[in-house]
Amino acid sequence: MITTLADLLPLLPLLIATATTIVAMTAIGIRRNYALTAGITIAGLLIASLVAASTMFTSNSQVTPLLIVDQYSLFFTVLTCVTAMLIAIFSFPYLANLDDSKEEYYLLLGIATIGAIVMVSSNHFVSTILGLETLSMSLYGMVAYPVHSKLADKFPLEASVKYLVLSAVASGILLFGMALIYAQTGTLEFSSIVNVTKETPGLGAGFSIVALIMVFIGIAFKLSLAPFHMWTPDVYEGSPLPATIYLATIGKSAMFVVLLRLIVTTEALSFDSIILAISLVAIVSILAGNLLALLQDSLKRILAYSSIAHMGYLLLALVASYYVQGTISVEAVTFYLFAYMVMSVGAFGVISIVSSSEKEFDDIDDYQGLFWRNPWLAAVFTGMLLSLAGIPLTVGFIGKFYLFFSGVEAGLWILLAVLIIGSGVGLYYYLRIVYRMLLSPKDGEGFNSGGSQHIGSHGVLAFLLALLLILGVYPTPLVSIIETISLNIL
Amino acid sequence: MLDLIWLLPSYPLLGFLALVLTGGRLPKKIVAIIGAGSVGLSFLTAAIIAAQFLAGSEDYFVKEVWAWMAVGGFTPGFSFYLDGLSLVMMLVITGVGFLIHLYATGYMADDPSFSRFFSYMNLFVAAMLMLVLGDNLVLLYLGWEGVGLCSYLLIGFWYTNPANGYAARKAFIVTRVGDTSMAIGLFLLFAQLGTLNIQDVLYAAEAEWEVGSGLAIAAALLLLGGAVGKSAQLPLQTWLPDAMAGPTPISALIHAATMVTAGVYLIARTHILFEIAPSVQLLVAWIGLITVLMAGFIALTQSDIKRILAFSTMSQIGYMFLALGVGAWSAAIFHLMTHAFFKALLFLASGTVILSVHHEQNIFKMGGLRKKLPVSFASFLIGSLALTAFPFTSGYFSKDEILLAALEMDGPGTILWVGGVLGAFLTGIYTFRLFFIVFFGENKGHVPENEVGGIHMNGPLFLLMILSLVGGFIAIPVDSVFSYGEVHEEHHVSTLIHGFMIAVPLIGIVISYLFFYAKIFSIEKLMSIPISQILHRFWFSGWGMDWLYDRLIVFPFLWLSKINKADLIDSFYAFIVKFARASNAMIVRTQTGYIRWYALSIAAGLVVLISIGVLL
Amino acid sequence: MESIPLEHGLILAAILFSVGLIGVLTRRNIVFVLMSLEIMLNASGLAFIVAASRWGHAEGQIMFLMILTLAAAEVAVGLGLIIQMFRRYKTVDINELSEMKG
Amino acid sequence: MILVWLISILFVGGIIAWLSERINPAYPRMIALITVVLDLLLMLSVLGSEPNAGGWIASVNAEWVPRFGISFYLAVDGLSVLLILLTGFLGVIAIGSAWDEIKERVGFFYFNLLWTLAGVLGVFTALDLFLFFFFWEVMLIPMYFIIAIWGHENKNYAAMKFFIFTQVTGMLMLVSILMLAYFHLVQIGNLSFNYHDLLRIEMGNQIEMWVMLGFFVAFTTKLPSVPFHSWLPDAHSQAPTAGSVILAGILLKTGAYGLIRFAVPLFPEASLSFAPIAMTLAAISILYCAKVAFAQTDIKRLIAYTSVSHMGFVTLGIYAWNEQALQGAVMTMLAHGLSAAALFMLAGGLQHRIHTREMPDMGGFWIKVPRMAVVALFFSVAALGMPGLGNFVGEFLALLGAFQANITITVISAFGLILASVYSLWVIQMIFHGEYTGKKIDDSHLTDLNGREMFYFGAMMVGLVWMGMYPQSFLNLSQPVLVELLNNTQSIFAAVVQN
Repeated sequence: MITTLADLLPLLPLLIATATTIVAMTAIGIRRNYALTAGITIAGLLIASLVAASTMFTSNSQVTPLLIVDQYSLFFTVLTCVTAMLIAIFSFPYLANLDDSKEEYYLLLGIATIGAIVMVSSNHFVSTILGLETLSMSLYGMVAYPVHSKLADKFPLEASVKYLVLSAVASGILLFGMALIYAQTGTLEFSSIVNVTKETPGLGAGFSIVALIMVFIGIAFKLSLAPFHMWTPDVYEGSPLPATIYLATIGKSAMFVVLLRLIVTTEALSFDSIILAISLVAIVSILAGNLLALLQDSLKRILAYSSIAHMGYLLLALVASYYVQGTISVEAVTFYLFAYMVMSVGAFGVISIVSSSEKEFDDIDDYQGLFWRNPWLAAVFTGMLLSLAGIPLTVGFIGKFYLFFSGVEAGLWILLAVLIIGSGVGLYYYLRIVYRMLLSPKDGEGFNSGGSQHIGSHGVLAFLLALLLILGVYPTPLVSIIETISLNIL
Repeated sequence: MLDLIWLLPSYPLLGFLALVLTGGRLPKKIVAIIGAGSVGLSFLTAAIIAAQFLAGSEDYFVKEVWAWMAVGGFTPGFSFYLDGLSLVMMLVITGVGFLIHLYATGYMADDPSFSRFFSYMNLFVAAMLMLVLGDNLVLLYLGWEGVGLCSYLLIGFWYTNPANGYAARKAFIVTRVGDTSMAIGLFLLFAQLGTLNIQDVLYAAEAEWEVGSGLAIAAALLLLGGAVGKSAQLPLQTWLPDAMAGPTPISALIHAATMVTAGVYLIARTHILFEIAPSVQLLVAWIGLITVLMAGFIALTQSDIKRILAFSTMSQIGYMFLALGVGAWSAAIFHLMTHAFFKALLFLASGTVILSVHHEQNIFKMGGLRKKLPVSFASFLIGSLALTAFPFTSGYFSKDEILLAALEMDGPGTILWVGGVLGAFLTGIYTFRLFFIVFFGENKGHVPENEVGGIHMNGPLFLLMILSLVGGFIAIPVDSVFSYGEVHEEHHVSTLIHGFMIAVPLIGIVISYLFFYAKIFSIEKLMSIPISQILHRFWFSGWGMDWLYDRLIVFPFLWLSKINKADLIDSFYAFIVKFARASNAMIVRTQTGYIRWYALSIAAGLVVLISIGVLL
Repeated sequence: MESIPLEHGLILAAILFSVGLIGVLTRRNIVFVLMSLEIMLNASGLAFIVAASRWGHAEGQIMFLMILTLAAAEVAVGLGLIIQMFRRYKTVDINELSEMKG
Repeated sequence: MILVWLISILFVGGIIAWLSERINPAYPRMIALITVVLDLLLMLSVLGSEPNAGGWIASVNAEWVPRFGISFYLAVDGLSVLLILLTGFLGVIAIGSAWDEIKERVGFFYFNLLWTLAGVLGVFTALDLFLFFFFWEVMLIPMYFIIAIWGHENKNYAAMKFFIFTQVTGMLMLVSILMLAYFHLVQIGNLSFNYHDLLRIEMGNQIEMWVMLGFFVAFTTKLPSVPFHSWLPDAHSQAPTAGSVILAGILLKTGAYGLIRFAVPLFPEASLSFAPIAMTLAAISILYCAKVAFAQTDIKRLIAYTSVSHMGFVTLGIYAWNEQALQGAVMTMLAHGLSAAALFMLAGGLQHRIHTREMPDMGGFWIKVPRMAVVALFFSVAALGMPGLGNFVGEFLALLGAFQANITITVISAFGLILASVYSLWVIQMIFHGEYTGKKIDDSHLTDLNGREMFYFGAMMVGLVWMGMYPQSFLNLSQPVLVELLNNTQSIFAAVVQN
């Protein structure tokens, strides 16, 4: 198979992202300039996302056996690039005062984004691993980035080691699972696996199941699904905030897209035991995530635990996809991922705005009275938290609505019940933060001003809040886009 | 003119509104004019209407003022129904009511809440008129609850004393028990008969229900429940004596002349229901009789002047119930009217006494007041005579009718008669016990300087004295109301029995005379016998009914409330919260921070999931 | 040619994998932990090789090469972190890294 | 279109009120008042329109999320209009009660107040079930803020409890709504959340019961009814006065409205077989909460429990499902809206003056604040069901109707009338009667009601007397709606009874 230049055209976003990184690297090599590096990265990601968006409805092609560039992958390419860009904007003021060379951070960010784009376009185990490891490697670096800083706490190191070791274990399991699948089917393409899982020759159905479960576990680790979730709070807490945001958003969405494609194309759910295993993981994740967050005082940990629960919610739609006619479950996953990205970036973004690499304001006490000290940030944060809780007027509600809908259509009553219980528990800790912000400010505690005055970061928050509210009230545009692109998955 | 019947309750209602809205800022004189004047106007209107009605040939007259509500066949209106029965009631209420209002302008003259007092009084009269004039049971119920409310407000009029508040609440709540029963009765009647218009209900009930049918019995019983509550009959009688905490004119108006007889009115009004439920009707008689006797015995032992009168009221209403029970409808209403006269007289006179001796109510701290308080003395004399049915006083005629009707009844009639006569005997004793102790002998407490009076206090007393004396000669126009079913023949009773009936109360008076005036019998000696001590204590406490109800109902309720103040159901949710917190505490401990432990959990998850995959 | 049965190869890989996993679980020295990770990853690589031999494809071997690279990168980053750790903690005991918890 | 205006005026007014605080802290309340009065006038203008064939006075319908067949469908009939008017009226009253009480963060307060009202209006007018749910949840958030920011000592707990109770049960309702939509998809072939479409759905008995329960639990939590009532006493005792007014006066009514509009008509068969249980719960609510109310010493808690007790009559009436009972339920909703709101305002007024809600610390206030005493007496008497006032009409009709449906439960419930008098009079005794000592309180601010307060209370009194003496003006509005609902379910009931 000969790859022509025309074939590469659909890969343009990926290529632009790569080029961006290379340009940035070269720029650093010529002369260190923090603002320039950041600017190049942001601009490059913007261009990548614009290109991806403009080609979104026109291209649908398999580029090499490894990558598929269809509407769905392009949608997530856009989402990834935009999110990465927003994170880069947040990173700028955050790292501005780091007492170490800080330009390379943007290289890591760019490379991680490349990995994520590969992942969302992957329908082959090789590209999955390739993307995943590119992403992870960069993330190790991002997590540990301020490790040399004298001012920063020692947590980045601990976080990075934890993430690295455990992630390697998970990668091992994932790879082993892939090897087993390969042994069973002789192929690494998602779409070719389907015939074999159906007919279960050779080594027997049990073998396939074990293989699929191992793959699932490898992915579940990255998605921080219980009981593979334990690294999440520690790594989130220890990482510098922009890295946390990256981990929590792009790290999750890219992985979930892979999981979705894998599960849907291989029809792995036709095995009862796989459904059972995934359902169990979903239930445990929802309950454990919410319960763990219940009395937390560290906002980063709260959001970490809540992300465990949210990934559990998403599994519900994933399971539903097996039972439901049509694309509704895929749409549910897609929409919820989108909503989750918006609200996670927003929520972490607020924390990141008031923090910097020297001092992170992570404790719930720091936010007491924020409503009166800085109404703008408090309003954004409240919006994001309420959205995470699934309250109307926010995009999170529409996401929840999707989940409920696919759950109802699939008749997953137990999972729905757990979802309701989990959401109920979840309300408590989200509202707890909101309430603290509503209280009268304590003197001499927390950050004084509104944190960074960097216009870009506030602009990002405004953008996210607008997105949150507009799509919460009138989701139709996004709904129809997602309806269209979800056809690609099936 | 008959069309203007709606003016009757309107005057006092307007008076009420005027007094409430001005909020006590009016001078007392104007308050008095509004307060008493509005009822006076009502009385005038009532008199004119009555004259016109009696002159006409119609048996009844209906006037709908406006349709209250119309909900799927349930169409009570604000409509007034006038016939002989409501005519008598309306005249008694406005007439006696006016006199008492007049009296009260003097009695309450020094009270700082003069205006509040009259506003309540006016509201009461308005409600009472609604009660007797309403042509449907819902409007009647409106009046019924309205008078209950006013009774509550007026008993607790002097609110600074918690005891008064207690008495007021007790009165309201105990009667409300009855009211609820009545309300259920209304639901039943509507469910079965499809209307609550009184005449339609009676007509339909008679047409649809057989005599003695279960529904008729249930309906009659439920209405009876309301009646015993309002009229302080067994078993809901306990509130009345405590109700004496209110100002004395209240006791005269509400707790003697009008409101407490509402139960009698209700039963008389719906007498056809009771006729098709003979067992319930008989129950009415028995309740009446037992109340007569119980209250009589209690009255023997009381020392508070108003409580004695209260128990006598209870007892006299018992007679009315007895009359209703034996089917002597008009006799019951007749007694209701005469009782209104003489009991109002007695209460008002006792008011003068109490005021004159500076709010002393214990009769044993009075004595020898004959000379100092001549008007009261005269009033008490006449009132007591009428109460004991002394021949040719008003009470004589009405009570006589009742006892004769009981005697002529088949079956248990004789027993009822004997009981009634025994009651009359007790009446003689306790009435004159009070009379002799208060007005004769020597004074043991305050010596009054002079009798409180004045024309607006004494005037009503004189008028009521006259009415108590000659009221028995008034012929009440209720024949057309009770034309159905009442025994209307001359009484065939031998002179001997009749004489016996007249004599018995007189014997009572004589015994009282011997004990308390002549002191030939010694009360101390009687009280030294253990059995009479026990009886005394027992009767003094009202047969221990309060004690019993406290233990059966009040205390358990209070106890239940107290232990469940925090709401048991809430603790279920509190448990959920606790459970969640405990789970959190437990599960948080898994987040140890050790990488090896985390890896272990991954490995464990791997093993578990693979086992699930392989085993299933 | 008598080939080694697929099952045998896979079982060997599984055993190696378990050895690696157990190593991760039991070793406190972070260097040994990294080594155990290597064993796990290489066990997966072995499984790929075995599977590839069943199908006669090159894909499995390509995967193995990728895994090698991956493991090398991972170790590189890991060792970097270990150096940092040793500077700060003066120890390579992995249990020291447990400040964040709860 | 007028309906959209009704709601959006409040949304916009809220934002303006919030922003205006920067100019002058006195502006927000004025803007809020003007907004709500304007809204009230608009509502009154709705009354003038003639209903169309289906009984709908005004409606607006636009596509919203076509993917799910969701439309922006608002419509009002007589029943909605009654409740909308109540909302507007109590909205004005609530602003009045907050006028002097709220001194901090005024702009945000009125923002929340107006947004709550907007949410409630949405609930009363939405005929698309998704939209209904949307508004159902929307009204929670500002209410949460009102309690959590301007509440009293234990506001966090109360606000949280309020929110979680309503949210969790709301999710159950969401599941039920989705079930309905799904059934529509299966049976008719497309997704729809339109009320009229969903009325046509047929479900199996078993499923219908479960789906109905989702609605029932959500509505009876809001209503509230035993055993989902325990958020209410906390929310009420902690909320600022205006919050309590809105909560008791309007928010609780959304639950009742939901039962009448959705729970029964959508699931007639399940409701019929469930009615005995619902009525039993109602009876338990009436008696149990009356008893618990009596035991309270915190006046607001007490009133809150009495609200639960009174709402029991509403449930009772609704599940008796005949004209008298339904009209009774509607009248109880309206009358309780006024009487409970007034009682909470009194309690709030007292707390504002003497900084305590503990009744044992009070007593003998009549002498100090006679006007307040009279007003309190009036509303207590109204609450205990005095004929001539609105509450009586409601409760009497509800019981009258319920008696035809279930004698035993009605008779038991009727005892609530007795208990109502027990606690009502106890309140009067504890606060206003007795000797005034003033020892346990700081009575320096214990002043009688001022003119503005008297105006509000007077308006509510007039309302209650109107409802009590000539309820027909209200009954006429709801009558055609209720008769229509009854007719629609009649045939189904008949079929069930035959089987």
